[in-house]
Parts: sequence; C-alpha cells; structure tokens
Amino acid sequence: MGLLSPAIDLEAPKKEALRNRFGDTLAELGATETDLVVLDADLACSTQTKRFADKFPDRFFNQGISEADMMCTAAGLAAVGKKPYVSTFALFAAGRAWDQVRNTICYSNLNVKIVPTHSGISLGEDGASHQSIEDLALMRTIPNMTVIVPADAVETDRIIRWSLQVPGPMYIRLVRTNHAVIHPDDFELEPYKNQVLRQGSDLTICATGEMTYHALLAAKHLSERDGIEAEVINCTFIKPFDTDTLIKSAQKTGRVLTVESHQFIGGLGGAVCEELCAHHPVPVKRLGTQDRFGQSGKPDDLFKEYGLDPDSIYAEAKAFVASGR
Amino acid sequence: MGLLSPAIDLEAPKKEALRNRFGDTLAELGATETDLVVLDADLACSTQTKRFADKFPDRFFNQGISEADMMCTAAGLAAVGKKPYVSTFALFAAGRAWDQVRNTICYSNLNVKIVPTHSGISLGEDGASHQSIEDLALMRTIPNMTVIVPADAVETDRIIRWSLQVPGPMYIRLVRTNHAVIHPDDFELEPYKNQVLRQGSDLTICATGEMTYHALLAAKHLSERDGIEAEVINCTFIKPFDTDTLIKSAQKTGRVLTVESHQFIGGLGGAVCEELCAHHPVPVKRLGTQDRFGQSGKPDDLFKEYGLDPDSIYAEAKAFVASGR
Amino acid sequence: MTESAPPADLIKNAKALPADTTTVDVDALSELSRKLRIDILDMIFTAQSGHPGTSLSCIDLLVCLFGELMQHDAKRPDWADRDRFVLSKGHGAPALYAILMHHGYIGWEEKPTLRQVNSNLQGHPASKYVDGVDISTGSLGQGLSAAVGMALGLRLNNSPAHVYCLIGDGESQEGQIWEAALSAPAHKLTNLTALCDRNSLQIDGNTEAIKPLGDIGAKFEAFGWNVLRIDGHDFRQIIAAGHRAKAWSQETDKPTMIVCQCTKGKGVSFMENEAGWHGKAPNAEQYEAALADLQPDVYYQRLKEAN
Amino acid sequence: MTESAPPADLIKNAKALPADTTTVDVDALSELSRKLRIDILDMIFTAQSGHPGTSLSCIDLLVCLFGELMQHDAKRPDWADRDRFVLSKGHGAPALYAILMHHGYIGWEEKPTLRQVNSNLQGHPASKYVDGVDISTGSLGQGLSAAVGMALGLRLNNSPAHVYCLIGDGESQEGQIWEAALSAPAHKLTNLTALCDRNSLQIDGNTEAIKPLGDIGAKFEAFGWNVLRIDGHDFRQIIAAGHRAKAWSQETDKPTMIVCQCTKGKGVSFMENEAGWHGKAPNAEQYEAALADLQPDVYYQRLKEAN
Ligand SMILES: Cc1ncc(C[n+]2csc(CCOP(=O)(O)OP(=O)(O)O)c2C)c(N)n1
Ligand SMILES: Cc1ncc(C[n+]2csc(CCOP(=O)(O)OP(=O)(O)O)c2C)c(N)n1
Ligand SMILES: [Mg+2]
Ligand SMILES: [Mg+2]
Repeated sequence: MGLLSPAIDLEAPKKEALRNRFGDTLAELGATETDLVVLDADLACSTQTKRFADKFPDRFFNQGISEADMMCTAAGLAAVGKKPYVSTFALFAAGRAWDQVRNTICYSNLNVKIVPTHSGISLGEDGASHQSIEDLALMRTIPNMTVIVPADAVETDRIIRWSLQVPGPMYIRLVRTNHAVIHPDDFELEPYKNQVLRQGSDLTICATGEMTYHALLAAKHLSERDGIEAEVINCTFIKPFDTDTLIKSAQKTGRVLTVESHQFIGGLGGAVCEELCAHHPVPVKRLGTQDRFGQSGKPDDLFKEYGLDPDSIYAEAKAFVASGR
Repeated sequence: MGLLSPAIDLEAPKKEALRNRFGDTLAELGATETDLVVLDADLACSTQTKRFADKFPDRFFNQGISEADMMCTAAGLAAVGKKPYVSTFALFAAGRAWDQVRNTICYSNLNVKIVPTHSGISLGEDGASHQSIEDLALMRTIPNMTVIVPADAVETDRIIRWSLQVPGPMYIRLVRTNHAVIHPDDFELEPYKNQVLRQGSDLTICATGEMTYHALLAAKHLSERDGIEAEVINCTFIKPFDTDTLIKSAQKTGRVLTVESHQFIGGLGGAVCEELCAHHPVPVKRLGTQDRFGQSGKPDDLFKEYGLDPDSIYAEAKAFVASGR
Repeated sequence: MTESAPPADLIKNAKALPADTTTVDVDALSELSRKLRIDILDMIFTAQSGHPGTSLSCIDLLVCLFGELMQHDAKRPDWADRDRFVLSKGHGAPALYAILMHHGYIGWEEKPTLRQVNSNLQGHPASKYVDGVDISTGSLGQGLSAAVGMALGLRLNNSPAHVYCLIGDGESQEGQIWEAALSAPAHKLTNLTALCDRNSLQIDGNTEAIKPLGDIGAKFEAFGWNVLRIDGHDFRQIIAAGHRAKAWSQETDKPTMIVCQCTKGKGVSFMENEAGWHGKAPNAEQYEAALADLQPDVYYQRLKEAN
Repeated sequence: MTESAPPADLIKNAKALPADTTTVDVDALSELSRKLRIDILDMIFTAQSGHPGTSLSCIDLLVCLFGELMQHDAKRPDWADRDRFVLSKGHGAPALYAILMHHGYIGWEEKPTLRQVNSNLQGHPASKYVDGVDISTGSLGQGLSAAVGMALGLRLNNSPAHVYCLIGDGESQEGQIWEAALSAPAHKLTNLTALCDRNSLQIDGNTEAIKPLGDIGAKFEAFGWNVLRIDGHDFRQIIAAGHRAKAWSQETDKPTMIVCQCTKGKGVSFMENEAGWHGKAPNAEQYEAALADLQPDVYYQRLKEAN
C-alpha cells in the first residue's frame, strides 16, 4: 500500500468527482448502517446525496432551501441517536448556517457530519456569491469541530467510512469538479495524519483538497526543470492539524508554501503559520485568494486568474526558493 | 498628546463601558450627520444604541430578533446613500448573520458599519451560547472587510468618529464590561496604526481590546518583579493588520505573545502568525480560549479560568522568556 | 394564581379541548408553581444575574409538561422512549432548572451555583452539563428545528416518544422559526407539539411595537399547523390543550402549536408585564418584595424543613 | 405567449385590478419578451452554463417592470429618485442582463461574456460590475430585506422612488424571507412592491413535494401584506397589478406582494415545468430546438441587422 498511486500519470491523471464518490459511499453504507440519515437543502442532485435518497427515501430529508433549519434538524436527529450526514454547497453550510453549526451542533457536541460540496473557486461559473473561500477559517475556529479536506475521490471514500465510526461534529470539505485521482485504489487512511506524498529538501508545499494534485504537478516540474526538490504534504486534517508531519518537514526544508482554494487568511495557511510559530518558525508563503472574492469562470481559468494552477504554484515555489528566505 | 494616558494608574484605572461611549458618540454624531442611521435587533438597551434611538427615533430601526434581516436591511439603506451603524451581540452579528454580512454587505462593498457589543468571554453570565470567541476569525477572512478592536472607551469614540468618514464595510468589536480607560482624553487616532503602548526588548505582547489593559498590567509586573521588559502593542487594527509595527517589534524582541478574548485559532494570534511567517518568523505563544467554549461566570472569574487575567498573562510571558525560545 | 375562566375570544379552539380535566389537581400544580417561582427567584437573586421575566412567564407550562403531560424519568435519562422537551427560548433556563430539580434531574445543592464559573447551571441550558437537556439552546430560533429533528428521528425509531418545544413570541421574529414551521407539516409530524409563550414582550419592549407578530396562531395556521390558543397560566387549559394537541395531530397528520397567552414576570406584581425585568436580577429589597408576593411563609417553611 | 384569461380562482383580488389596461401594447411587450428569451438562451448557450428555467419564468415580469412600471434611465444610473429593482432570486441573472441590455445599461458586446472570467456578467448579479444592480444577490433569501432597507432609506430621503423586489417561491423557504415579511409591514412601507415567481419548481423538484409552500399569498397576508394574485405571463395583469399595488399600499399603509403564477422555462416547450432545466445549458441541438420554439426568423433577422 502506498500513499500516492503508483499508476498515476501526473500530466494526465484519471479523474473522478469527489461528490459522486461521496454519494455512492453514502448509498453503500446506508445498507448496513441503519442509523445513517442524510439531509440536503434542495441541492441533492448537485451534492449527489440523491444517490442515497434514491435507495433510502425514508432516511433522506430534503429540508428545502433552509440551511439553518437543516443544520438544527440534523442536530435533533443526532440527539436521538441517528447519524446524520448533511450536505449543501460549502458557502451555505459553513456560512449561511454558521451559528446553527456552532451553537446547536458543536456546543452540544452532537454527532453531525457536515459534508458540503462545491467549496472553493472551482465551483466555477456561479461566481463569488456561491464560492466558499472562507469556510476553513469559519469551521476551524469553532471548538469541538474537526475539519477535513479529502484530496480526491479515493480519500473521500475512506474519510466518509471512517467518519461514520467517530462520534462528534465534523466538517468534510468537497469540491464540484471532476478531479485527479492521486491515491491508489488500496489506499488506507491513517486518521489525523497528513500524508507526505513526495519527499524533498528545498521547500515544503502544504496543499489541501484539489490543490494537492496541483502541488504534486508543480513539484514534478520543479524537479524536472530546475532541480528543486519540493516536499509535498497533503493536508487532509486541518483540525486537529497534524503538527508532527509539518514540523519535521519544515525542519528539513526551512520554508513552507501553502496552497488552498480558499482565502489566504485564516484557512490552511493560517493553520500552518500558527503551528510553525508555536513550534518551529520558518518563512511561509501563502497562496490562496489574496483577499479577493471569487468570480465566474471555468475552474481552470479561475485557477490561473487566482494563481492556483500548477504553473503559478511552480513559479511561486521557484521564486520562494530563489529568494533565499 | 500621548498614546497611553499619563494619568493612568494601572493598578486602579478609571473605568468606562465602551458601549456607553459608543451610544453617546453615535447620539452626538447624529445631530450633524443626517445620513447616519442605526439598526439594532432587540438589544438596544444592551448595546446602547438606545441613546441614539431616543434622540433620533426616525433614523433608528429596531428590526426585532432578526439579525439576518437587519444586516441586509442595513445594506439596502447603504445602497441608497444612508450610513448605517448596526449593532447586536457579537455572536449574532458575526455568526448568526455571517452569510448576509459576506454576501450582501461585503461582496457589494457597501458602507455598513457593524459595531457589535458583548464580544468575547467578558460577556459573562449568559455563557457560551452568547460569548463570541470566533468573530475575529469570521470577519477577518471576508474580502473587503475591515476589522477593528478598540481597547477602551476613548479609542471607541475616536474609531466611531473616524469610521463615519471612511466608506466600506467595517466590523468594530466592543465588549460589555466596564473597562479600564488607558488612553488620554486628548488621544488622537492614527488610522491603520497599532500603538506601541510600552517599549521593551524581551518580548512583544500583542493584545487587543480588553486584553490590552491586562497586557499592560502584566508588563508592569514583569518589569517590576522580574526585570523583564515587554513591549506592548495595542492591536486595534486587525485587518488590514499593521505589519510594520509588528515586524519592527519582533525584530527587536524575537518573540511574540498574543492575547485576545477569543479563540486562539484564527483571530489576532492567527493574524500575527501569518504576518510573522510572511516577513520575520519568530516564536509565538497564543493566549485565548484554547479550543474551548466559554461558559457562565463573572468576567473576572472567566478571565482567570481561561488564563486571560493579568496574572496569567504575566506568568505565560515570564515562562516564555525563560524558555529561551 | 388565576383560575378564573380565560377571555372567551382567547380560546378560539376551546371546543377542541376536552371538557374533562376534573382529575387535574389544580391546587397541587398551583402550589408547585408557586414554589418553583420562588426557586427561580432564589437562583437569579443568588447569581445576581439571569432572566426572571421569561422564567416566571413559562413555569406554569413547564409544571404541566413535566408533571402531567410528559413521560419521563429522572432515574433513566437515557431511556430511549422518554418524551423530549426543548426550551428553544433558552434564557428561560432558571424555570427549566427549577422543574428539573423538582423532578430529580439536578440536585438541590446545585441551586446556588447558577451562572457561576464551572457550574452545571449555565446561563442557558447546555446539554453537556444537565440531564434532561438534549440540545443546548440560547441563540434564539434554533430549538424548534432541533425538535423537528428529534421527532423525525424518534419516528424512524418507531418510538412512541413525543417531542415538546417551547418558543418565545419575540423569538418568532427569527426566520428559522418559520423554516421549521414549514418543515414540521411538510414531514407530517404528529409527535411534535410546540408551545409559544405569547407574553407580548421582548427585550426592548412590546413585540407589537418592535416587530409586530399580531396573531401568531394565524401565522402558524397559514404555515400548515393545527393551532390551539389558551391561557398559559390556567392549568386545566394547559393540560387539556396538551392532550388535545396529541390527539388532534394524530387525526390530522399535522403538528400542533399551542399559543399560550402568558404574563411575563407572572406572580411577582412589580415584574408583571415589565420589559425591564427581562434580564435583570432583583436586589435584596426587590427580592424580599417578590417573596412577599409569592407567600414567603411557604418559602421559609420549606427552608426550615430543608435544614 | 398566452393572452387568454387566467383561471378565475387565480386572481383572488382581480377586482382590485384596474380594468383599464387598454393603452398597454401587449403585442409589443410580447414581442420584446420573445426577443429577450432568445437573448437569454444565447447567453446561456454560449456560456454553456446558467439558469434558463428561472430566467424564462420571470422575463415577462421584468419586461413589464422595466418597460412600463419603473421610472429609470440607463443614462443616469446615479439618479437618486429612480425606482429600484432587486432580483432576490439572483440566479435569474440572464433575464436581468437581457432586460438591462435592452434598456442600455449593458452593451450588447458584453452578451457573449456571461460567466466568463473577468466578465461583468457574473453568474449572479454583482453590483460592482453592472449599473442597475444596486445589491449583489445569489445567496437566496437576502434580497427582500435589502429591498426593505432601500425603501426605508428612500422614504427618509423623501424620495418618490419605488422599490420592486422579485423573489422565488423556493426561495421563500428561507427564513429570512419571513423576517423581511414581518419587517416591511412593521415599517408600514408603501414604497415597496414584492413579486413572487410562483412557478412551483425549485432545484430538486416541485416545491410542494419538497417543502410545501401551499398558498404563499395567504402566508404573506397572515404576515400583514396586501396580496395580489396574477398570471405572471399576462402582460395586462402584470401591469395592472403593478399599478394597483402602489395605489393599494398607499391606501392601506402596507406593502403589497404580487404572487405571479409563472411557468418555469416558459416559451421553450421542452423546458416548461421541467426541474431538470433549472441550471443546465442546452447543447447545440437543444439550443436550435429552443430557437425554433421562439421563432428563429426573428432571431436571424436581428442577427443580420446587427451585422
Ligand atoms: C439569536 C439571538 N438573538 C438575540 C438574542 C438576545 N435575546 C435573548 S432573550 C431575547 C428576547 C426574547 O423575547 P421572547 O422570545 O419574547 O422571550 P420572553 O423573554 O418574552 O419569554 C433576546 C433578543 C438571543 N439570545 N439570540
Ligand atoms: C442560500 C442559498 N441556498 C441554496 C442556493 C442554491 N439554489 C440556487 S437556485 C435554487 C432554487 C431556487 O428555486 P426558486 O426560488 O423557486 O427559483 P426558480 O428557479 O424556480 O425561479 C437553489 C436551491 C442558493 N443560491 N442560495
Ligand atoms: Mg416574549
Ligand atoms: Mg420556483
């Protein structure tokens, strides 16, 4: 078993939508886990909770366009022993219903799993009003909340299965796009451990979600073109953050580049800086939306526009190493 | 004109509630600024917007217990040229209405000033459900948002007056308590500049809001008892953060202690770590609620319980310096 | 404690209430309410903090719920089929703690700890601290949705348990109440009874002066609920409405809302209908005056017995 | 384009509509609507992304608002006393852009840029990019509150301007709609007219199957609004209702809601009443079929003229 798929061709990887796998895994788990219930807010066809709904209509609740209500309804279901999974777009889960997630779910420490899809700018054409670039910051700061970002469909599957066994609130952030599968089929999740997917000594790239694949590709180019060896950490566990893996890497490389489809304030970059300053301060460059809202566009166009495509990451990493910081 | 009141007796300072001054200043400004309108959500007696309401009932809108509606109503008022100031408890402003603040106010970049009172744990007896310990993280991550935390009643007054002249959304965080006045009566605000209230070379204490006074007292004791000289920065401007002042101080002292009545994730501590890692990485210790919800209690009891009283800050600072990090 | 008939127009659905509540021992309930009112004041006075108005407003409802209407057992807080209660207007915590103490969920020794550091008696009910509190509340508007979730879950579990939820009238200005109000009938919940403490006051004054709610019952009717309207201080009506609500829900496949006309501060003359007593603790003098209103002899008698 | 009389029971307040809309040039409006429907499809087809169903559902309303009911002037977007329009259901952006292009707020050359990087024609209307959009929308449920704020502000300014706000029916499941619904009558707003696109569909299907809204008008009535019910594709009714709403609000000191019975996907046979066409762009074949429905001769004629 490896962490990175040995079969992967980074230049032309196999692709799969995380949300499709999410829907399939839920639908599979529903057969044996009879306490599993699923809620959505009129986005079941987008989030793919529909795949569960079609098989288990009695255990699926479409709460309509009422995200606040949905979160508290999930809390009530959890309070009587059910295991609710809640989905909608990330902005409406983390943002529209923030107080409900905080006060009713997290403060009561209820077993509600929030699995929003369509996070970050790769949501694409719907534009800024729908692109959640703040949810990691929003969820990370709430006590009792666990925050997780799978990097591909395989990891999504493992995270969902594992989460069903772990009581308490979790926020599991998915994206809309068909996205590179980087993990092998036999990937085994090590909970609370962020995976070093590539070894390197010149800089550490901490990436999360979709950005992990972009970082891997950038790292490949750095090595091939410039002989720069980047260590790439797939930051699945944002909270609690896997301090050890980060610090070991930072001790080796002396600098960290963070990459997230999220504001460069308060999310992965924030977590990394907090950890480093607490344990081993080194220079950090944070890539993300630089205090700008998202906008409409095709995901790949947006990645370029916001400097989150593999080429931009490559260029930033190269400049960072060259700066000697 | 100095920054710190020369008359101040740090052991027994004069006290004044920030929210009272807020209400008075608004009521005063209302006379000349006829576009000034004020909104509240059934907490006018607590937030002291009542002082404005009593003088200008036509320009005061009590939206009832409907924070989401209140925020968007304010946005609408701003869109037709009014200058709305919106108040309620911080948790309900930043948390309950997060999506409204984000999508309707900040995305439209509207001139709405959000001035919540009762932030942090000094809200006291109402307990965790009312104590906003995440609002700095929530507001800091939104593009277009300016985040400000006055340290006392005098600074509150200056900030409110200044904010009226500056278009765009702002979040100005106040507290419930009667709190030490540290600034002189003739204090002049330098916008976007965090004030070095005490010079020192052994460590930098970045404090914000109520915690600035606690930090000053701790610094006094560090000096008197242990000969440790702490530089104290009053972090009024959380976003945009005053990078220069922080970096200059960190270059001098080599270590930073952050103190906030807020989660130790994503707030002031987060901002400081992000800035330092970007410009001058040094060890940081972050004081705040250590991933714990607040609880009921008298403010002073809670400060002790959560390690945010002057004595705890003193002890943490001393240990930090002693650790040699 | 008024036992006179409520104004006729109040009980629009009076005919829907069963006539026979003759077995109800109104005197005993009334006496219990009076004692619990004193407990409420004791707690708030000791803490010098808390919400007397709302607690006095709803205590008669809680006495009937926990004493007559709900199936529950303090010795088995984990009993899967116990009826559930959600205090959506969480600032009524002192009333909830008083009834939970009476029923043995909370020890009397905890009474003086309300709102103190590290007490179980948080300013607003917190599930991690108190048995009988399944969902933490305090941020208004969220409890009714949680109650809907409980009712959905219990129905999935084929449990006979019934869910009760008490909301405030001011609280009904929160949009989420109307999300839940649409949701409960959508799910055809028959195991959910909501109560609204219609005391016509919120913090800043009269609800009708701030953001008028008018006929709240009509609003719930328009959202698809059965609605009963009662005097929230008349024990016979409360109990009859509670029974009738369950039956009516069964008959109609709809949840039922009981709009309870209440008096904020009920029982303490100078607190009644005074918005100023929403979130203020009495000082020593006011506390004595309040006890006088509530017949201090009983109070001192009980104190004596306790020692 | 149906011009037949609407079902009698639909217009509960039909008598409240003025009879005389004889001056309305229904043919011209109808023709404009048809052109704008084509523009909507052009934009969405070019972008291969966007929301056809809702745009086709409400374009007749926008044609009447911008063409007949509202006082506005594209040359003076900063005119303080212009009437305001808030598209609370922001995913109807293509319809809004179509009418704004027609009235000169947006240049035709921008038409192909919908939803492309760095376009002004964002997926949801964004105030920083487009004149005539005063408030960005897209997150459902927020626009009505913003419209209330505008109306309050304009009243303070003694402006004669009137505020119109269009919400979706599914959108009305958001609690904030009901917060605003309580708020507008509380403020006795007479310079606010809301419209609800009652097409009975939301994303996942029929509103009545997901979270039933039933008689939305009755809900707004219970919340204190005047309510008119019309056929949202009948130009005479729309315009009459718009005029009547303003007058009725003046008479009653209440805001008025016009519930518009609409057909999602209206005008394109295979999109009508199909939830599947909520947020999907037609492929080339479907696009041609849609144009055929909308009389392509007109379309190609205009294309020719443009060159
Ligand atoms: C979301 C939210 N906003 C504001 C508050 C502050 N608050 C506490 S009680 C209250 C008034 C409640 O009035 P009502 O629901 O009528 O209850 P009553 O006290 O009259 O029983 C308010 C505004 C809160 N707790 N939660
Ligand atoms: C707060 C929020 N939740 C969810 C969505 C996703 N969404 C966009 S349109 C839509 C359905 C809207 O239905 P309706 O209001 O009936 O409008 P229609 O398309 O039928 O005109 C949903 C759920 C959103 N934009 N905002
Ligand atoms: Mg009340
Ligand atoms: Mg619809």
